[in-house]
Order: sequence, then C-alpha cells, then structure tokens
Amino acid sequence: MNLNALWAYANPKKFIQATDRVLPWISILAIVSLVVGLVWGFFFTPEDYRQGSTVKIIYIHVPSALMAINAWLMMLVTSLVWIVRRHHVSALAARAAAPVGAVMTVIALATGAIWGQPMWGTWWAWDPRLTSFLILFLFYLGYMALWAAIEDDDTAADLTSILCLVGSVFALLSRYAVNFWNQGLHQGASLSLDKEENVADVFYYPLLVCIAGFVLLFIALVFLRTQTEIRARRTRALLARERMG
Amino acid sequence: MMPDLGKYAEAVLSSYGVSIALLVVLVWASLRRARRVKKQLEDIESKAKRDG
Amino acid sequence: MVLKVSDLTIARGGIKVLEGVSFELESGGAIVLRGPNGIGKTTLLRTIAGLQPPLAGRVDADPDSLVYAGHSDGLKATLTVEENLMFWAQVFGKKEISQAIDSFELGRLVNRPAGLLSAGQKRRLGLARLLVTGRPVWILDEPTVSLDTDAVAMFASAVRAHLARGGSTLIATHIDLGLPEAKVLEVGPFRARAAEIDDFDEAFL
Amino acid sequence: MIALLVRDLRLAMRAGGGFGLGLAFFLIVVTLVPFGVGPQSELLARIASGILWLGALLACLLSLDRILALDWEDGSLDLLATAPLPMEAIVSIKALAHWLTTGLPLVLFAPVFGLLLSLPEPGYMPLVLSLLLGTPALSVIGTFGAALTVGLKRGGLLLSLLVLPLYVPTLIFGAEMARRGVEGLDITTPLLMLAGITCGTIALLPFASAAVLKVNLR
Repeated sequence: MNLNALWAYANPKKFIQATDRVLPWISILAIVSLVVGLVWGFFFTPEDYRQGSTVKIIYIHVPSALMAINAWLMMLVTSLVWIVRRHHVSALAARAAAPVGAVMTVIALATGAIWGQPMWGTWWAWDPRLTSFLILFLFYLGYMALWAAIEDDDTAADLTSILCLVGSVFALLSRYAVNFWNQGLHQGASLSLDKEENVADVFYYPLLVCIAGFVLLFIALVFLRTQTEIRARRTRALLARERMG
Repeated sequence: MMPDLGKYAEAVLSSYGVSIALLVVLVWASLRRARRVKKQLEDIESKAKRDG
Repeated sequence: MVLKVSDLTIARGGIKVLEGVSFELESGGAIVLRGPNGIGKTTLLRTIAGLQPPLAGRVDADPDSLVYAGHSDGLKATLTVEENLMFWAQVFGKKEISQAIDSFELGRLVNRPAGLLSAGQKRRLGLARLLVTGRPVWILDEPTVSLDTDAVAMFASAVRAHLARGGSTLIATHIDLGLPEAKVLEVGPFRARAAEIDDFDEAFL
Repeated sequence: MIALLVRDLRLAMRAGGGFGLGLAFFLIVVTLVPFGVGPQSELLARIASGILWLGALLACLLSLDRILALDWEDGSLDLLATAPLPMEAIVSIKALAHWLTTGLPLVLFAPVFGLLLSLPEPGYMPLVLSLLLGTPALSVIGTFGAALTVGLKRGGLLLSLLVLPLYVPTLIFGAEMARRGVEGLDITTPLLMLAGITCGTIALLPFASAAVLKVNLR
C-alpha cells in the first residue's frame, strides 16, 4: 500500500467521509470483543491460586493501562504530524484523544487501587507504577486545560503540540525518577510478547480479546470525537466569517 | 450463573462497576456532543447558504 | 528599494482579512496606510515586522533594517527615561541616545521614571526609541495616539529628518500627520472576500 | 543580551518584590510546617530536607508568571522579538534573571531555614548543593510554562497545572539527594541525575520556550 495515499485523509471532508464508512463496523467490533472478552474473563476463568478472584481485574486493568500510554503516544505522533505537516485533522485528533486517554488513566488507577486494597492491604501505595500513572494523569489534565484555555484554534494546536512533545520527555524522565525513588510493590508486567513468561493461557486469551476490545473502542471514540472537533472547528470558522460580514 | 468470587467479591465487582460506568459515561458524552455539534453545524451551514 | 511586499495574504484569528497586498517602499520614502478600524492594518504591520507568518505572498526586506513600534511603547515604569532608552540602544548594539532625546525634547525628563510621565510624554519616549535603534525602516502602528498637535509636529519633523537621512517609514494612522510627501495607501481595496462555504478543506472554510 | 539581564535585575530590585518575595514565601512555608506536623525536632529533622525542597519549588512557582507577563503587557516582548536577539537567547536570559532573583537567594538562605527545621549536621552541604544544581532547572522549566500561558488573562492557575508535572523529576532527584545527605548515604547517583536534568533543560528547553513564545506573539 502506498503510504502517501494516507495523507489524503488529512483533508477534513475526506476524513469525515472515510470514518463515517468504517465507524459503525469498528464500533460493533469493539462492543462485541469487549463483551466477549469481559464475559469470558469474568465468568469462565478460574481463580488464581495466589490472588484469588481478584485476578479477574486484569481484564480491565491491563488493557486500560495499555491504552492510557498508547493514547499519549498517539497524541505525540499526531502532534508531530501537525508541527511538521500542518494538517489540521492531526491536531484535532490529538485533542480528541486526550479525554479518552485521561479516562483510561483513571480506570487504570481506580482498578489498580481497588486491586491493591486486598493485595497490599492499602488503597493507595506510592508504588512506582501507580505514581507514574498519577503523573501521566496530571499531564493529561494540563494538556486538556491548555486546549480549553486558548481561543485561537491554530495557536492552541501549536502550543499543545509543543507541550505534548516536552511533556513526553518529562513523563519518561519522571518514570525513571519514580522508579529510582521507590522500588515498588507492583508485580512485573503481566504481558510480554514472549507468552512463556506470562500469565497462564487460561488468563491470557480472554485478556487478548479484552485488549483488542479496548483498542477498537479507543479507535472508534477517537474517530467519533475527531469528527466532532472538525465540525466544531468549522462551526467556529463559519461564525467568525459571519461576524466579519 | 454468577461465579463465586469468594472474599474478594467486593473488589472485583466494584472495579468492573467503576470501569464500565466510566466507559459508558465517556461514550455517552462523546455521542451527545457529536450529535449536538453536528446539528449546530447543519443549522449554521443552511443559514449561511441561504444568506449567501 | 528597502521593503517590497508582494501579493501578501494575511489572517487574523484564522480568518483572512487582507489579500493581494503589494507595494514597494523606497529609500527615503514614506507610505501611510489608511483604512477603517478592524480591516487589518495592525496585522499587516505585524506581518511585515516578522511577528507573524503570512498566509501567502512575500515580504522582502533585510531583517536587520526594520524596527517596529506597536500600540504599546515597551517602557518600564520604574526605569528612568535615560535607562529605558539606553536599554533599547544596547539591545540594538548602539550607545548613542542624546540625539534621540533632543529630537523629542526629552532633555528635562531624562532622570524621571517613565511611570511618572504623561501619556504624551511616554509616547514621545517610545518614538525616541526608534532613533536609538539606528535602523533605517520604521514600521509604525498609530504612532500619534495621545500626542497633542505640538507633539505631532515634533513627530513629523523627526520623520522628515529620518527620511532626509535616507531612512524610510511605513505608518498606519487615522489622522493627518502633516507629511504631504508621504504616499497614501488605502488598505480597503485589499479586503479579503469571504471564502466559499463549500470549500471544506484544510482551512475549514 | 547583557543589557537585557541588567535591565531585568534592575527591575526586580526597583519593584522591591523581586528579590524578597520568594524568600519571604519560603520563610512562611518553613514557619508553618511545624504548626502543621508538631514541634518534635526528630520528626522535623526527618522531613526537613523534603520541606525545604518543596518550599523552594513553591516559592519558585509563585514568581513564574512575572517572568514574561510584565513584558507582554507593556509591549516589550513584541519589540524584543523584532530586535536583533534570537528568541532563544531572550528566554534564556529571562530564565537566568529569574534564577538570580529567586533561585539563588533561596539557595543561599536554605541553611538558615534548615536550622529552623533542625536539619541534621551532615545534611547542609548536600542540601545547598542539590538546590544549587536543581533550582536553575526550575527556572528554565518555569520559563517554558510562562511562555505557554503568556497571552492568557488568568493564566496563573493553568501555569501551575502545566509546570508542576514537569517539576517532578527535578524534585525527586533533588529531594532524594538532600535526604541521602542527611542520612549520610552516597549522593553520587541523584547528584549526577540532577546535574543531567539541569544541563539538559538549559540546553534544550529554551528552543521549545522560544517556539511557544513566537506562537503566542502572533
């Protein structure tokens, strides 16, 4: 496939047309895989011998944590595209993804805290991973607040893109700093590409379905919200044009 | 039908509850805003077309 | 020719305001921009001064020849007249400020903090700043706001002296400056036409 | 460039607030802490290094919006942007002036405030050293935040929200270094990390700040 053809979707009209076509399918797929994954995980997996039934929380905790980070990565990429190629859709996609990423971060934090209560005996521990997610959440808040605070759309896109870039570096730095500051209670990553080292198969397959569901849900939401941002932007432009007379 | 969650039932159920509720709110808010903005744009566009 | 503007299109707040602006400024020449409020004179001057990028078109000028003066004078209330001027002179790599002080009759005020000056005196100090920069092309946005008739005449003679030295100036103003030699450029005809509504592409309009 | 630095320092002194304000705020924080946690000197000794770092960080934060906002309001920034100084130099000088008027006094007075919080004897050198290394980063990062919010009417709160997450690594390594000093542990690792962060931000962040400021001046 010719990668250059992808840039055609940087045109707002084309983007809306194309996403309108695929959005229903992605939404259905997202709902189906979420329902299948969560039902499978919740009803049809055994308990872990150490963690008991709390192991069922990973079907939400792990995918949401993954998406919390991937959403920021996506914003970083689209911000770079905006800075380099000045495609408005790219900047608006970053704006559209931020609240989704923030909610994913909250879910990861909440499920982590609920999980931590029986496992560690406390709701909140200043564990490096939890702390890093809290900091990530602060970055999301700042990013969204900056978008909301600036009236001119292009100025806001420029400033938030640079904030996203700088923020990414500092988020990474914070991750290492936090690790250094407190060696944590958190267990190692429950997933890696090498399945052998992972959680057992019974937990693994429903987890994969759940992750797919979260990814699809994220894509569907970002498409929908980007469409909304494009339309809102065009509305503002038309209103401004009216005022100019 | 309901699996036996043992002593951790509260934790498991509340984390599913909280997460699903948050996701539903997010989807609902996105859909609501999408519909509103779409309608607003259509109104303005038809008005702008009429007025030239 | 010290400044050449060709087919310039500029926007304010995402909306095109002026398009197809072209003119040339000669050494020793003056151009006065005129037009109703809100048409985009300030935006045009800021674009020429390099503070914002144009949507289309070119501004050809040696960037080290321009000096811009906007609505505010950039004065520090707690610094004296002399310190304010000296600072701007140093920023532009110059040391000499006495000529500027004389031209705008600020001699009695050199040791007064700028915060204690009247509005007109502040404006005069702001204009004196142009002289200390030693730059040949002045880009001035409403330079005579809050000046009385005497001070306007003072400004006009400073501009004339500047032109006589081979400098040039581009001024946006509403009032008659008493500079008959200046060319008048009406901005009105360059007003951008509203974009087509169906044109739903990158710029959203 | 030196002229700009001299002007900013002179302004800070003339306005009266510049040098003293951050220091006074620092003193108030240090005074209030014992009221909050109790006067036992063992407890204070344990948290002293952290409180001092936090106080310095907050005192720094308090004065950030003044870095660029005053020059924005009176039009100086527009004029500076069209002057023959690169924007990167302007923001670096602004950050340096902020550090000289806010960060440096904090570093110098930190030992005195350490006395008030019963900071243990071996903690003084590492504390001063960590503040000396870390506060320049706070000023440079703060200038970036100030550049982001310079055009906004009520930017103060947003500025804090944007800058505080960026302060996390500096605070962690700075406070960790001071804490290890108090406990007589090896301070090499946090010292190197802190120095690395400061050097990195001084070298790279002015480019981001300058880009942001140019956008805001449009």
